[in-house]
Amino acid sequence: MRVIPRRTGVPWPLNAAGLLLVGYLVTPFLFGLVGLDARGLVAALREAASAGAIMTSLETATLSTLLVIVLGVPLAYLLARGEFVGKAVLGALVYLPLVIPPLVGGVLLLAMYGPYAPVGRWLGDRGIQITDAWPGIVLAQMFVSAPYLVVAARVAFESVDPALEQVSYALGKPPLVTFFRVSLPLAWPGILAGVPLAWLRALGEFGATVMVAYHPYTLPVYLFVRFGARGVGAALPVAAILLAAGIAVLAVVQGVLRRSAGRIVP
Amino acid sequence: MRVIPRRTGVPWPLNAAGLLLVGYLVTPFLFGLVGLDARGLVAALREAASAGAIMTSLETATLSTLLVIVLGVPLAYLLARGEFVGKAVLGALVYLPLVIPPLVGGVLLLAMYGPYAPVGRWLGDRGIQITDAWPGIVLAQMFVSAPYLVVAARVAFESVDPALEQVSYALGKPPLVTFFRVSLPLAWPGILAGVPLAWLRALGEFGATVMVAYHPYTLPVYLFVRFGARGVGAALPVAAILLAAGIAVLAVVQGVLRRSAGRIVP
Amino acid sequence: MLQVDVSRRQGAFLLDVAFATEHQRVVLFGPSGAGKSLTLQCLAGFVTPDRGRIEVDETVLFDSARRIDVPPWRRRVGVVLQTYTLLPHLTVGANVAYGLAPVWRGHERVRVDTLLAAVGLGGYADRMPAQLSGGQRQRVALAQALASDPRLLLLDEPFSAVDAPVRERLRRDLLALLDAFRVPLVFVTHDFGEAYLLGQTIVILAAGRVVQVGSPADVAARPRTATVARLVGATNILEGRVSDVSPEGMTIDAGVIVVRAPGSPRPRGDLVTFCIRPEDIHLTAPRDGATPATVTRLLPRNGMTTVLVSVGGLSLEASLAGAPPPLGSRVAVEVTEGAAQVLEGGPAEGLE
Amino acid sequence: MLQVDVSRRQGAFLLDVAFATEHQRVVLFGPSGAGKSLTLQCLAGFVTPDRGRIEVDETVLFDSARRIDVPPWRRRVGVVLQTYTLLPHLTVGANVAYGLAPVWRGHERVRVDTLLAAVGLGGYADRMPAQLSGGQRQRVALAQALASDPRLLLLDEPFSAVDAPVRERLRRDLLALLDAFRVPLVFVTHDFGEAYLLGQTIVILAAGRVVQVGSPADVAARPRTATVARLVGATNILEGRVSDVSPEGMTIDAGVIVVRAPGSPRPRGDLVTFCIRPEDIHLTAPRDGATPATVTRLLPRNGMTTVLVSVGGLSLEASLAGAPPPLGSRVAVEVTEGAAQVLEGGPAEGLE
Repeated sequence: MRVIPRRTGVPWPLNAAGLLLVGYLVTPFLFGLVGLDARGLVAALREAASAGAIMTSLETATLSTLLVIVLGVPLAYLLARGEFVGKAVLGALVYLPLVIPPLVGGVLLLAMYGPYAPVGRWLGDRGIQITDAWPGIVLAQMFVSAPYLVVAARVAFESVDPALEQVSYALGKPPLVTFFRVSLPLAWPGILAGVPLAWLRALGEFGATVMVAYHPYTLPVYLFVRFGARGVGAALPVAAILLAAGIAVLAVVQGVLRRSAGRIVP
Repeated sequence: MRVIPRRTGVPWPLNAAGLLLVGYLVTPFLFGLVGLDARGLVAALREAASAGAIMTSLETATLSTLLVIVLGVPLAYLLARGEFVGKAVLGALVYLPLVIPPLVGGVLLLAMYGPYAPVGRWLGDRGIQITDAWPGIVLAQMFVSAPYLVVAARVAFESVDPALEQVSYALGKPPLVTFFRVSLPLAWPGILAGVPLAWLRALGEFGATVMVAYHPYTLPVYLFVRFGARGVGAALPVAAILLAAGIAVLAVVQGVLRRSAGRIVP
Repeated sequence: MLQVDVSRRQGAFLLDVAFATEHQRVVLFGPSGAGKSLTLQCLAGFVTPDRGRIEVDETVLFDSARRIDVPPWRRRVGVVLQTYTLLPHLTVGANVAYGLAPVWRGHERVRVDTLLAAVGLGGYADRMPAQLSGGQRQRVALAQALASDPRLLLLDEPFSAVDAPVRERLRRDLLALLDAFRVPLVFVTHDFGEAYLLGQTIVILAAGRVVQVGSPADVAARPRTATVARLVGATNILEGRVSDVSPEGMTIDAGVIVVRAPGSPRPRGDLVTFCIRPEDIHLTAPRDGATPATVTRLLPRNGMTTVLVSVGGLSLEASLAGAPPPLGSRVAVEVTEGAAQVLEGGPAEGLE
Repeated sequence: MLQVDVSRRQGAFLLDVAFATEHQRVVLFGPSGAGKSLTLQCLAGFVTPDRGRIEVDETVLFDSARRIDVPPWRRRVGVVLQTYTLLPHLTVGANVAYGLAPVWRGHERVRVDTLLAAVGLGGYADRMPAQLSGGQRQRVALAQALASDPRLLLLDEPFSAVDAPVRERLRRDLLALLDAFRVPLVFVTHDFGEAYLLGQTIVILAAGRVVQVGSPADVAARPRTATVARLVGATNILEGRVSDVSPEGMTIDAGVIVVRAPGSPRPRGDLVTFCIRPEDIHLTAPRDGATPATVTRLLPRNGMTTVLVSVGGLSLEASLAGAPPPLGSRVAVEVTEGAAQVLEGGPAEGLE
């Protein structure tokens, strides 16, 4: 990494402080890599419990992401283009799940959907179990991951030049047609960049899930259980799966962002 | 909330889908509010363990935020203005802690700083305890909160017109002077908006902390312990504290952003 | 036929614009911040006026009294803006086809080709907008706007991001296009040369209001206020007292210089503001009886020279076609008979 | 004295610019994308050329061969850009004081007041930049640039975001300021009127290269290529064959029209491209022996009319001061003796 100091105008004391922080953030990954042994990883993945947790996590994270896309993209468009009283409040409400710890989210979901809570009891009377079942996992995952998709999609819609939508109106296309033929296609790359982030957040969700649905194990809960029972060494292989998913998503997102940037810049 | 459909160009099917998601995200808060009773809240706060957890959380979150500012602002400037080989990789590395579940972060920190891990043992031999002590809490909090500050500060620096820095150079001010007299003052409102977010993330940190430092209790760990021992009712008051902190920070950040936007737009 | 009467408060800015014209080509002209674009947005329906009425050829598009507000997608107006607004994810051909009026169903391909040929881009249907130059993009945008068979074409500084030689050609081609498609035009510009060339009626806006309406030649020769005088290039703006009034006009004494102005007489002794175009100030060899002046600065232009002269304490600007007198030389100033134009308001109006 | 020779590859764009001049006011002129701003950035040191040499008054600022690259903060150049670049968190006075050269230590207040007075903003020291109009901001930016006692002033389209009447005044005040502070200027513009007014030397750039260097009058009268001819307003660009060569010049036969061009003779029978300014095309009553033409379009300007005529299949552009002939009428075309200017390259060069 060759830092060219003068042209960049970044003086060396700032470089030094910045690289110190990067070092702090990156070294744990190196130590984790060193601590991992390949045979242990394969053996851990072969266990039935691991395979079950992987499947549960993949299924629920994908389902909750799909639900979040279907509802979150329209919400993002409303926040990007709507003009109405209380828009700032609505925008802030969407951020709420981002600013509370997932544990608190779990408590709130339990206060609503728990077996002794109003909605949970009503649904339970009708044979629908939320807690300790996959609906609870999906609800918890949607709660924490929806803001990621909405924020990404809102930024994507806001970066579409409103003049393009106006010209489309002038050409006789009403709002719904304009949305599907102009706004959505142009915002799509940015929305796509938000999808893996929301999926990843759902996949890694622990604090709310551990409260709402301890069972069936998702990967993070399973990781916690293994760590509690068998220590760091046993937790590392499961951590490696989640880490690999994270790195893959990061690579995809950066790639998508770069490609879409290339498409927008003429 | 009066939605003016035509002028906004947001057709009603989109509005309906969006408001459905907002409803899902907001109703748990209402049920949590209903479930909370005032006397229980006061009683819970009076307990010595609660007061201890609150103090531990405030102290460690503030310390880790200060460390993150001192190191993160220079890193953000480097990412915003630096031109060097590997800049994209460096930028992605900073995002890494964001894309892995905090639990995985905890495992990685233990693999490095744990009592039987290389760095942890070396430090332990010299009498410095990391795990189950406040250094471990601060390390875990910095690991998860640093990216928030760095991303906010990077955006803030990137939104400073580079021409202003160039004109400052032309007026005979070298990079370090230009940084402190032009770049930093102009980016400051945006950095300030990132500070409470990083602090809040540190305050709410659970997944990594519960692994690295179960003791002394921080608020989220204490919340988890209370929930495990005494159920949702006992967890709600502690959740209310964290929720209040979240809402306060959200209000502050939205206010800062609006004020700074007002300052930047002439 | 275009009738506009709209007002709208936008933050601290108040738009209150009314005009009517029978002409086919209307230019909204004025400095930036005058409200030209906002007026155009009201016409297109992108912005709803607080109050007012908009009528195009017997069709009411907006009438606050009768609660009529035709939405933009039913107004049948073609819009071309300064920023390039082609849909970046569609080819040139698909962009033009996107706006095609329903009557062309089944003949899309032919119509698109006709329109692209009309704007001089016959073989470009398969290109992407990003592959075109700025001028070419605006040509496609014109074809796209015409595709919807608009009752009115609204152009907001469409050529100002384009280089000068290309811009000149685009303006001429626009005139030909309007003749061919017989569509009325409302054109926004801050460039008086462009307004003069394209407008049959020029509506001059300043600070949200109409300050003058007239033909290009009329507003150039008879600006009503100092603001307009500066905008149309009548840059000598002076004050003087009416010293004589006759049926043909009046004589104004500006101290160092005495001029004659036609029309709208003011009473003798009145302090008036007036303007003189630089072309109407002539510099001759100094002689008795003529107003003496000193050449203070020569500002060359392509084929012309603007000469600044000092007359007493006053600075005047003359525009000369031939060789200018040398810097610092003494000259005599003469003003074309009747070239002074009396203005409403004071001389400082519109100065920043 | 300014010597520039820089080249730099920037993505697909190649800049390769070299010129030298003894003049105090140099204008870099050309269409957008020509490399004007990039050249200026090289002069300021914001961009490092791949190769080359920059020398100002005996001081070498950059020399790739000798590995000299003075950093921007030691070049002592004043920079004013098109975008408003005053520091928004400082008052006007603090903005000017920010750039003050060390020699003024202890006299900051006096010097700032002097500089603000020089740009006509005496009492504005305590305002914030956001409270100023665009023109006022650029005046303060000029005062700020002058505060550092620069050895060279680099201005990149500083007035193009400002309204026309204000822009005209800013240009004139800039000339006075340069006289008062005796500082050399490099000015970037895409407006030939501005280049003509401000430049002693005009360096014309196109596609990253210098296509012509000369005085304003020289480049206007003798463009070297079709690109330059279009930029300087010599809009009639034709092709013809050399039919006769004599010591005074040559005769060119363009089919429907025969013209005479001075200088640089080409052999008889050569196909050449040449240009004629619209002012050099005269329209008279049709008569025997003169070239007959038809008036196809009248383009009015303020005080002038551009008349397009068709001669055979050819379209010519004439600029007339008086009343133009009616549309569709038959006229005769005459060209001022020796007004044709032979160009290098073909007639389509520089067309998009």
